[in-house]
Amino acid sequence: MIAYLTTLIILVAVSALVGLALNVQWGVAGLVNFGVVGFVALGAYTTALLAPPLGWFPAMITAAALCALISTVLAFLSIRLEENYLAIVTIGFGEVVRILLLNESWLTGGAVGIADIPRPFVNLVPPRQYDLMLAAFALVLVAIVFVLLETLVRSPFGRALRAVRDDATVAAALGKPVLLLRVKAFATGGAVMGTAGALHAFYLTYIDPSQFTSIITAYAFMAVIAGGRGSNFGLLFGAGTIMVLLEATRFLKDAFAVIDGTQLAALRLGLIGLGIVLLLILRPQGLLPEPQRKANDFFPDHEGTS
Amino acid sequence: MTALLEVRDVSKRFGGLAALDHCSLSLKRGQVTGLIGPNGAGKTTLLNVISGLVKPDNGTVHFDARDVTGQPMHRVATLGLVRTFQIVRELGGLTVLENLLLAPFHQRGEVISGALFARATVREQEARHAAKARDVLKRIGLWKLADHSASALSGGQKKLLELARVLLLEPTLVLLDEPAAGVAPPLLKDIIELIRELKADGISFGIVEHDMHLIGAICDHVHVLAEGTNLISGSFDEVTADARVIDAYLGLGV
Amino acid sequence: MSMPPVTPALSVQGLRAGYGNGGDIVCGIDIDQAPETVLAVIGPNGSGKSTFVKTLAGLLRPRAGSIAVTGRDVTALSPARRVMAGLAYVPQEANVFGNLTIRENLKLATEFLRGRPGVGPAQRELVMALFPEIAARPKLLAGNLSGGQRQMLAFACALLANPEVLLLDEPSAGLSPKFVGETMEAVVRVRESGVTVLLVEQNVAAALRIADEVMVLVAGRKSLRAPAKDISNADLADLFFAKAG
Amino acid sequence: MIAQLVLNGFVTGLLLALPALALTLTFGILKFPNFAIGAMLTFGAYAAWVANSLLGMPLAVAAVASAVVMALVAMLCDVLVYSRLRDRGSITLLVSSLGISLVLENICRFAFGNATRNFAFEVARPIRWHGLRINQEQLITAIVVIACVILIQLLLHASPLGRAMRAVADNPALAAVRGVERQTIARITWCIAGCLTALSGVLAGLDRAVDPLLGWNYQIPIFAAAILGGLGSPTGAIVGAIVIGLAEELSSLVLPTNYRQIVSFAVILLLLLVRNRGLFGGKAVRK
Repeated sequence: MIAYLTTLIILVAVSALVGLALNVQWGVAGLVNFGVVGFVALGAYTTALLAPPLGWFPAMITAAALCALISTVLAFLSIRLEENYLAIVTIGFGEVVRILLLNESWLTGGAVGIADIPRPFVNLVPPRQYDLMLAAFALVLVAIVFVLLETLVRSPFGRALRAVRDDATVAAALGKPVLLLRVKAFATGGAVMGTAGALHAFYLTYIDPSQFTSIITAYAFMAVIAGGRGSNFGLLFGAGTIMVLLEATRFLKDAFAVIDGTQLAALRLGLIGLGIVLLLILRPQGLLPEPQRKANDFFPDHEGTS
Repeated sequence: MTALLEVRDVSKRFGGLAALDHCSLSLKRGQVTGLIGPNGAGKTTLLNVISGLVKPDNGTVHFDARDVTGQPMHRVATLGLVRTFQIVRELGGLTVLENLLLAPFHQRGEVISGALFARATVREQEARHAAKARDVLKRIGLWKLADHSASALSGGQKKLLELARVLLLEPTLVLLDEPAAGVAPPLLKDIIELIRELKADGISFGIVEHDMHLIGAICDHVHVLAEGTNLISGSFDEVTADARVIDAYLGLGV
Repeated sequence: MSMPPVTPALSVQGLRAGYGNGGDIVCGIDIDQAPETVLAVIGPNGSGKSTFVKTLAGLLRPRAGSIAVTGRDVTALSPARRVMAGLAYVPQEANVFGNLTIRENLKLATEFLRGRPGVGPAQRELVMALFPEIAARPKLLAGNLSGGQRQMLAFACALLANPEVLLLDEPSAGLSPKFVGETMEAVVRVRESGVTVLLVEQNVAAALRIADEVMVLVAGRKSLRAPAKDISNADLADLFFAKAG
Repeated sequence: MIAQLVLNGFVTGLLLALPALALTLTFGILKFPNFAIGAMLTFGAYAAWVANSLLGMPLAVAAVASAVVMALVAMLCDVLVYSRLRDRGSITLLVSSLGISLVLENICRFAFGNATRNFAFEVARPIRWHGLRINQEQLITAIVVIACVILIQLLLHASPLGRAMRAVADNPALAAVRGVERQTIARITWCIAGCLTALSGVLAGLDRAVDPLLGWNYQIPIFAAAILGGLGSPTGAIVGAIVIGLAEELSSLVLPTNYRQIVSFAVILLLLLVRNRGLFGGKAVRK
């Protein structure tokens, strides 16, 4: 049972990281990234390739940096024109990454992928308890990223992003460098997606293109919508509940012998799609509200009517 | 050259229509200057060109003796030349207080490194800005609604909030685009009062407006625009007595 | 002003209107307009002229009061149903379909307005005679027309529905002086073809030249109504520069 | 050799023209690029496959059946989702279309699994003509698409419905004054888009094979074609599609064939960099 629990923790941790990243990009800054899976895959493969020569930590950092760099380039290219184009460019990016992974076998190992990826602190603990340690590592990683992103969202930087999301012209009239702010937000999200890819690689120790399907993008959007756009706490709840719900469908497979693996995967993704649509219509504001600075943060005696 | 803002020979065409046609005028430091004229005279286009929202086809704009022609709006704003919008645009996702905290320039917390690693400075700056914001909100009677989302305010309150937000930028020159439009008389009195006080504090104003009562009440100097160019300038009384202005207004053409 | 013996083409009683939860912009207006006349509605900006004509056209639901065309109440009708009841409207901007040709704009003017008496080839001939320029080049895209021609096309489209009353919202807006003259002449031709015209106009002089009557709006109220010839520039200037009141 | 590539490219372009046209028509009404276009194509292909292989209908009849089904599905999406989210901004509509694409694609995967399926349709031998090899699918694609394009152009430019659709796309408020209800026109446009996507699903199924990722593989080229055409002009979409088809086919001189999608992506990036508007209008630059 423990093994199953650690797996669940790590899976939730990966999707939480991806969700936190998308929340910065879309929830706070209003930038639609339909190529989430491309950045996660890029993070995973960079880590897998660089971990042997450089060690797991420098590989993870480089993966995050590379994803941030590519996010900057893509964001700068399309945001100059109009938000809708970023969605189209990112969906293209996701697709191109998938094709390169499959066909550039000299680098990525093609369909076979890359195996025995070195794992963090591998000699710290006997192999039997390693998964438990990795689950702890995953939780610590999520905690660190959460604190960093929550600080950013609650800081003047987050406030400026929310202003740009609400009305970019007014933000510019108040002297805010709109394009620079958006590119920074998109790059921050990209870096966190790269880290999520790294964690994914450390957990599975072997990666191949089939692990990076559009379900990762769908999970992220569902988690952000369910959690409440702009709210990192809400996002954690969202990511957690979705993952638990979907893992529950695993037991569904045992209950209904008739459903095979493919159908189960289809059912999950279809339910996620339905969930995205229903949530957008019925509960657009999501679980938790966006964090806002209240008057009594500064003036405890403020008896304003909230 | 005491002129704070110098617009020389600015033209701007949208498709066939010449919104601005070799328009030249200047705004003096410490004065409230009115920009009036019939619909379609190019008033708002001129304001958009000066503030950097729109690039002129030709001509130059100098602010504080610096050439700002064609500079993007966010850079022009940080030089102290700020503007409001004809149709009020409040930032709905932010609270009333946050709308004001957003205003000040070069906040240490608005860059990632500052937000993460200079938390003390950021906290100190936020407290200072919050104190200033509270004073302004109390002055315009919105302090009680500080935690309300800006989208919940009434039309008039949103206009006051936009004015307050601009003041926290500590500007040198404020361009107001029809501040009186859709504002009830009692509120109009508050706006006039506020502008007078700020003028006393040394802030200069440029006001595009149709409400002659407001223009007559607070403008030291008035430029009359017609068909994209500066028809005549002078005090409100001189200008409104001039036959050409009445003709322009009544549409007899320049 | 003796009561017109014949039923008024347009009759407005106690009309009040405004946007969202804001205050009233149109604060109780009453007018009866005799058939086949041009009534110019003028006033300084922010006087509620545009809101008034949008409410008459049905784009804005009135808060109180009633609107009747040749005695028939249209207050609750949608813009399209009002056209069928004989009340046509030409908006200030975006009053033609730029991506359609002149011929297509004209066809679309009445294609979906079944049941309006008098619509048909005869009406088409009449309207085309009024605007020869438009009739000459049916294949031209409306988006490529000059300001003046665009107004002509917009007028023609409204007239094809054989209206009793035509509402015009600042047709001179954005036009160079030459086109303003042409547009006003077109309004005169429209009236001579038997249509009553309510003309909201910023360009007071141009409106006065062709109007039979004038109504001056200030802050949403009727502050003056008189035959056009009795209005002098002097008292108009006072109204405009808010010296009076 | 080049001539053969040009021919193949032209036919692939024609195949892209129908979904690109459907995307442009719905963009005209709701002002957002419908991301479910790929999944709708897949769904159409499966509907035709069911009618053809399971119910034994000849392919032509199955195609018509699929068109009807897809018209209903597209209209249903508008009634249940898009019209409710209409005034919530294009970003919410974008994300909702992502949701719909997941639902449609996975209904097919759930019902028929990942195996590839083929239509019960015996393909005649390719025709030789001046050294060019023209197989029957290409002929069918050319005929069907050209017929559809002519029909659509006639509808748009010579019928009251077409005028009404173009009027609503240009100025919904004025169209309402002319008695054209935006809601009904939107429904009809979605039906037409559904039919076009279903037919392109059948043609794609013939050209390649029917599997849950069929539409997804066309998604990027369809967007490239629509953007190249100016995302708003039907004629532009058709020309854009043919250009993309040719670019993909000719790229096989330089790139391995499974890199075709990268060509479309490169075209999109290049376009966004160089031209801020497509060939035929549809302003893309921020106002």
